[in-house]
Amino acid sequence: MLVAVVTLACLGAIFGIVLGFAAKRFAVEVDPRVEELMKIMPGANCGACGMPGCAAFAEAITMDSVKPSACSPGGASLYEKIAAIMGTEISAYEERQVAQLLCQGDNTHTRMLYRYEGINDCHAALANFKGPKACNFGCVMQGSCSRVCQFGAIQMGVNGLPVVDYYRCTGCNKCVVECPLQLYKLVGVSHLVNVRCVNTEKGKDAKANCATACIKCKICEKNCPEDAVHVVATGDGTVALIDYEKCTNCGICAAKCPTKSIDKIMPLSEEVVLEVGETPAPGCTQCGVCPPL
Amino acid sequence: MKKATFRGGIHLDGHKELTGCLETVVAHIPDRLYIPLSQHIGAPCVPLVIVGDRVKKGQKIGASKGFVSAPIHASVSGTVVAIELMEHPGGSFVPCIVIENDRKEEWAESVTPRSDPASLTPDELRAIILEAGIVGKGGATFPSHVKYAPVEGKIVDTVILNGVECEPYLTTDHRLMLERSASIVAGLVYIMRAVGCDRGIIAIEENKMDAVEVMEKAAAEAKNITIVVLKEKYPQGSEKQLIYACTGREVPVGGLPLAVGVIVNNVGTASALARAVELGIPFIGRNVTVSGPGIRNPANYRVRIGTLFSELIKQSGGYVGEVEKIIAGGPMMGKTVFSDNLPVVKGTSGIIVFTKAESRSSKEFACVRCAKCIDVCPAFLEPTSLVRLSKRKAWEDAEQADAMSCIECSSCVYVCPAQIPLIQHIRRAKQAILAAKARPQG
Amino acid sequence: MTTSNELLVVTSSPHVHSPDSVPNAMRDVLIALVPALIAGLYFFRLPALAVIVACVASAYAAEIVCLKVMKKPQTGEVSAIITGLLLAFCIPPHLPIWMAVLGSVFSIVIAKHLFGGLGQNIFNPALIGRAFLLASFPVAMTSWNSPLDGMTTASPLGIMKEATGQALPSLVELFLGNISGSIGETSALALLLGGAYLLYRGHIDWRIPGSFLGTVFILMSIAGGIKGAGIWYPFFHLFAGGLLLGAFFMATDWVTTPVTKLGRLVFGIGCGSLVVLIRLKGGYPEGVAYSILLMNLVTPLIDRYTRARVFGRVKSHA
Amino acid sequence: MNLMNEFTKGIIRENPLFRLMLGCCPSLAITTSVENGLGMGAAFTAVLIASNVAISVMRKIIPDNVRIPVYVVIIASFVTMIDQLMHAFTPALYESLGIFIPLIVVNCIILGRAEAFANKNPVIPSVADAVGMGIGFTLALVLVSAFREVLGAGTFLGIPVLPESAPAILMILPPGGFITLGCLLGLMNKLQKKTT
Amino acid sequence: MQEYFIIIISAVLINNIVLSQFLGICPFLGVSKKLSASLGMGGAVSFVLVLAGALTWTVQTYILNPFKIGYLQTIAFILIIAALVQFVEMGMKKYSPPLYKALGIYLPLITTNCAVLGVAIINIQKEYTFGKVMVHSLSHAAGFTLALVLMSGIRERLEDADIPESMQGTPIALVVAALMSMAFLGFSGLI
Repeated sequence: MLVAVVTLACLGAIFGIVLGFAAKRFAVEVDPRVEELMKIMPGANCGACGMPGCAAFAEAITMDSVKPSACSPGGASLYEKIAAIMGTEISAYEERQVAQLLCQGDNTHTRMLYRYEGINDCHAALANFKGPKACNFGCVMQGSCSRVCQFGAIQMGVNGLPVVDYYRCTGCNKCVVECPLQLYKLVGVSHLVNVRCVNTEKGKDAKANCATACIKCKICEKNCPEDAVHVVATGDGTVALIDYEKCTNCGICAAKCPTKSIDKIMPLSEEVVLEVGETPAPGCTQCGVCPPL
Repeated sequence: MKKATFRGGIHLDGHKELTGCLETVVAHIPDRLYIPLSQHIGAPCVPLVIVGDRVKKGQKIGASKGFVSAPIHASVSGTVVAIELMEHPGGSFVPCIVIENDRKEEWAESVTPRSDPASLTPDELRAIILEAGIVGKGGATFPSHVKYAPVEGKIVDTVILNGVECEPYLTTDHRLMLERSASIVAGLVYIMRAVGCDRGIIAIEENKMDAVEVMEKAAAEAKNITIVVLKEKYPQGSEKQLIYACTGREVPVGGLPLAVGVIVNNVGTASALARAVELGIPFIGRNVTVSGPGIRNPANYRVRIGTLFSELIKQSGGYVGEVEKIIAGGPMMGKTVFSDNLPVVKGTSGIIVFTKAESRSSKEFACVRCAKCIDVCPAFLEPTSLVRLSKRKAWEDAEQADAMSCIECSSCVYVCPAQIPLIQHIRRAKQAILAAKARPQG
Repeated sequence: MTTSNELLVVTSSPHVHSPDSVPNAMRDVLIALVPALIAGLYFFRLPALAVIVACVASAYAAEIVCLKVMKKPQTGEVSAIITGLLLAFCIPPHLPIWMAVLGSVFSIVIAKHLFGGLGQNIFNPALIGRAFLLASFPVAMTSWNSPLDGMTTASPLGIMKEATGQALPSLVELFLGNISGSIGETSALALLLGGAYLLYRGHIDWRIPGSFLGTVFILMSIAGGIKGAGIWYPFFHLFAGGLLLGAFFMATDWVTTPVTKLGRLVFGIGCGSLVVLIRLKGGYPEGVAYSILLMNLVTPLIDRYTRARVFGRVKSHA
Repeated sequence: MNLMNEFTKGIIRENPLFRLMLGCCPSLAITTSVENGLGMGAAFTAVLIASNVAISVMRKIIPDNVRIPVYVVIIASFVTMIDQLMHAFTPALYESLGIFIPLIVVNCIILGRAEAFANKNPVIPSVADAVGMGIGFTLALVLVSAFREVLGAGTFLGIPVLPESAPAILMILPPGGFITLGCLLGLMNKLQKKTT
Repeated sequence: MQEYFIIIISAVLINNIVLSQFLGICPFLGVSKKLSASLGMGGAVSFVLVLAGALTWTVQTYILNPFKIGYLQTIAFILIIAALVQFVEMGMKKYSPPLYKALGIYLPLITTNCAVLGVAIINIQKEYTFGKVMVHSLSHAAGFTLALVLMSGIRERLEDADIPESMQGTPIALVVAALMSMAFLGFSGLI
């Protein structure tokens, strides 16, 4: 009995000493806050924050090299937790943003130049005459955005255009980066009225190619009670643009727009019923951001 | 005799009999010509004329901007009626100068024959080549004067004229060698002088033995020029593969032929260059093969730059069958266009029309790892691995796997039994790698 | 503009394609298997026919069901039939039908479709089927009947391994196929014909069968020399025990073998060495199936380390 | 209510084998017969309960930085006891489980529960947790071994259920273990997707 | 000599520690996604395995056996291994952070890696001499690394495969392991 106790005690002591020594020799500094932060990360490793993963994001926060609000999947609740761990007061949380496609020219609206055969990749399709559409500004409809969306928020619709499910969208910015024509814009969820065309050609040319293009008629400009929408110069031409500082979501411009290139989207609650079925979204990481259905 | 060649590559059905034995026809000059401001690799031209200006044949109407660029010239005399955006065989939309032909064929004053072309210095030769807007006629349309410009520390010891024409259907170079052999040899001599080397090679594939004979006769007088007969294999005409076949040298990854002391030019370029040096005529015309199963009477034409495809097709008796594809260039590397309402440019070597019957079935299977793409790749790449990386958007890994070394010869797609458009995936990867490089660091 | 009203097609080059296609290649493999099929049916008659039909039918049915369950489009190619046929070729002609069906389904479901179907499997499905049957039903899988008369007997390699005292068949009998053994592996002549056809059609690379058979021949010559057995010994090993079937039809399977040329040589040499090792030192008399499976296992690594030098990646002059 | 929750979670929702992928080694090695599965499950559950109780009791006095070695020693002690007990009372089972009894020490589940649960909770919930996890693991073992025994040996708990020529011996060989567990896991994934 | 050879062949090929003994499954499944990581893991396990083999044998032979306290085997061995692993972990963290990152949570898991303890116990059970213990441990380590490397090669290829969704990850890895172990059956009877 005694032997057993002594043996084990000796073994324990020897290893204890060796390890204690080794711990000193091999010590590596780790910020304890990183571990704390890691525990509250959504863990989707989606890269929405611009970092290669949640661990990198946590590290970046402690080094102050990234905004804590950059994690869209985490949303406001994560933001508060981060603030608690970091022990700092961080400025008010920004509004949730969703991606919106700035083109409505599906294959019923827009004239086609040719039939494209090849890989489903917007960049590849663009290499031939800027895509199969006669309009050189619009979506090329090969679905690159839908494939980069980790949250299954972008599906290709029946008429060729991708459809954003605003409920699943976390505003992670992936589609914005992916789209070769920069047709995605992150829009605050309170901004319900949007110009969904970026064609800067002259009205006549734009209309010849697409039935739902901005034709620079300025009817929106004339009818806006708040002076919030203007046809402004961008690129080589002009296009209508809304000043969200002034816009009150009245939707008059959308109603008056002859080509319906200004769109008033439905309130989000209705959208859910329409778009989200029973099954969870493909790619759902169950990060808990989605509001309960 | 064992013919020189490269490793990899494929054997293609040439379909050259359609036009190979037909004398080149001078095409009817249309009433309107559309001359794109960008017909070469590099910076587009700035127009020197405005709507309403009268221009003469051979007059410079677009000035080159930047070092890698070449001027453009009016190919007929007439009036500028518009400058408008047009479909371009390169797969984009390019502003074109539209000239209403007055049918007077009045030459510009600058076009004068030179009395003593043999006494020109290399610098003078290069200046003439630049002014004449000479670019590579093989399809890549690289401005020739840039190619000949001396580079510090590099010595050119060989000039290779590319008369391989390995693309199916195309026979313009073949016909040119038969019909204009003297001017090709003269052009080669000027190029050799411009770059200061004394070894010239004219490379011809074994399926054009008549051209070999003619060229041998033409080159008999000239010193240091040899005719090399190469095996019939695609892509024998690709620059790097051609250099390897002729000299046994491998152009290093990411390097130019200059790195191994070689300059490669198309035979057509040499011929155009000779005309420019001797007669002062700039690059305003070229030979074009109009062929393919969708064309009633295939033929080779001598065409003015700016002639619409539709004009040439009309002269060939129009379409037969249900037309599905119009290809500018050869069927292996050429680009499809969406209409025939676009002009012939300096790089247009052929117009090939395919009907529904020739369109390959697009039923794609999963890759079965047959490795045929790897066996035929003349750059010794693994196309199938690159495709996997490209699909996964692993651009950095793709770069590591030498995606940039792909010469886009499309041999891999040709042999792929699963009908995977490998080359498009690889091109996508190359595009993304270049984009990543162009982005500022940090 | 053009004669039809439809829009033109714009695609990426090339615009011509070789007549090669996956279904065509599969069809050629089937054609190449016909001589061995005829030989097998001639020597083993009705039982062989039953096993073959069972394997092929169940493999194809399993394929269709798998595609349906996984909601993938039916490809319409016949790779499953080839798998079924190859499996039938390497099992004894008198195997109970239900075992054959089980092996066949196992091949298709576990070895092929769990991995994503055509082109994505790691192991040769037919060989997995055989290994499964051999490990599961060792008695049934190793009881052989001699051809034509159907008497129970040992396979030529079994006779050699166990030294049962039975007379070894002559080389000529081996070559023509009048021996006991699996359905498809008896006739060396038929297999050589099929292999030659595949080589002629360019569907297989000579490197794998060449290096595989070469390695076995050389090593067995040495082993025979040590035993003092004479020149018939390596030939005996070449013609017996499904080596030719494996070398021409299974080791050359596109999907599960290396894609590089050098890799294929390595693969063949590896297979050959393993066959010799297993036959001379191991527990099984024939060993072809296991050697190929083991090399399938190494294939990703072979591919990785035998990549060709890219054109222009010359040894730097500096 | 809460206690019930701690108890049931280990059986299905957080089943150690199928959901948490812990304890793979024994579940592959000893599942050649249902009897082995049951025996292993019982031994395992016993150790788990004992160690959870011990650790939960001592959780306040164990210094944080050496807690893992301490847990290991505690677990190892209980394993040694079980080992001796089984050697004495169930020699046949002891023989067939062999090396995998001492290897309970390194079963990730036990250490995992100690770390994740017992050192944060009082004794009673810890017991509930241990019993739940133990039953969950035992059920999983029995499920795997039932498949293997029936298909591979044609018996269930030693009673023949299949004709003599039918069983595929492969299933009780090592590959059979991998394949059963792999397919069961796939099946569980599929079921889980359907239910949520 | 012959004996050593048999030990090697048996440990690496026939009774491969992962594929037929089912020891070390967790790291085998967890760290076999990338070739580089699996090499690192193989290296780390080999190192621990061999050292642990030597230490445990020494402790058993010179402490436990003379004092007749063989029943403390499990406790003593696990202590030795735990200390060793911690030591290796700290060393790796210091000198090769990328490797440390890649192996992540699996390093501490070597402690609870049954391969290490299992081999140590087998060493004693078979009553090997010290030389044989070393060869045996080393061969098992080699077998483990071999299985891991083969697996990672395959898994890198499977990354692009169109595997049914519910089979992705561990389930398909287990199926691969099954087929691997089936192929390894070919080695049975080699000695």
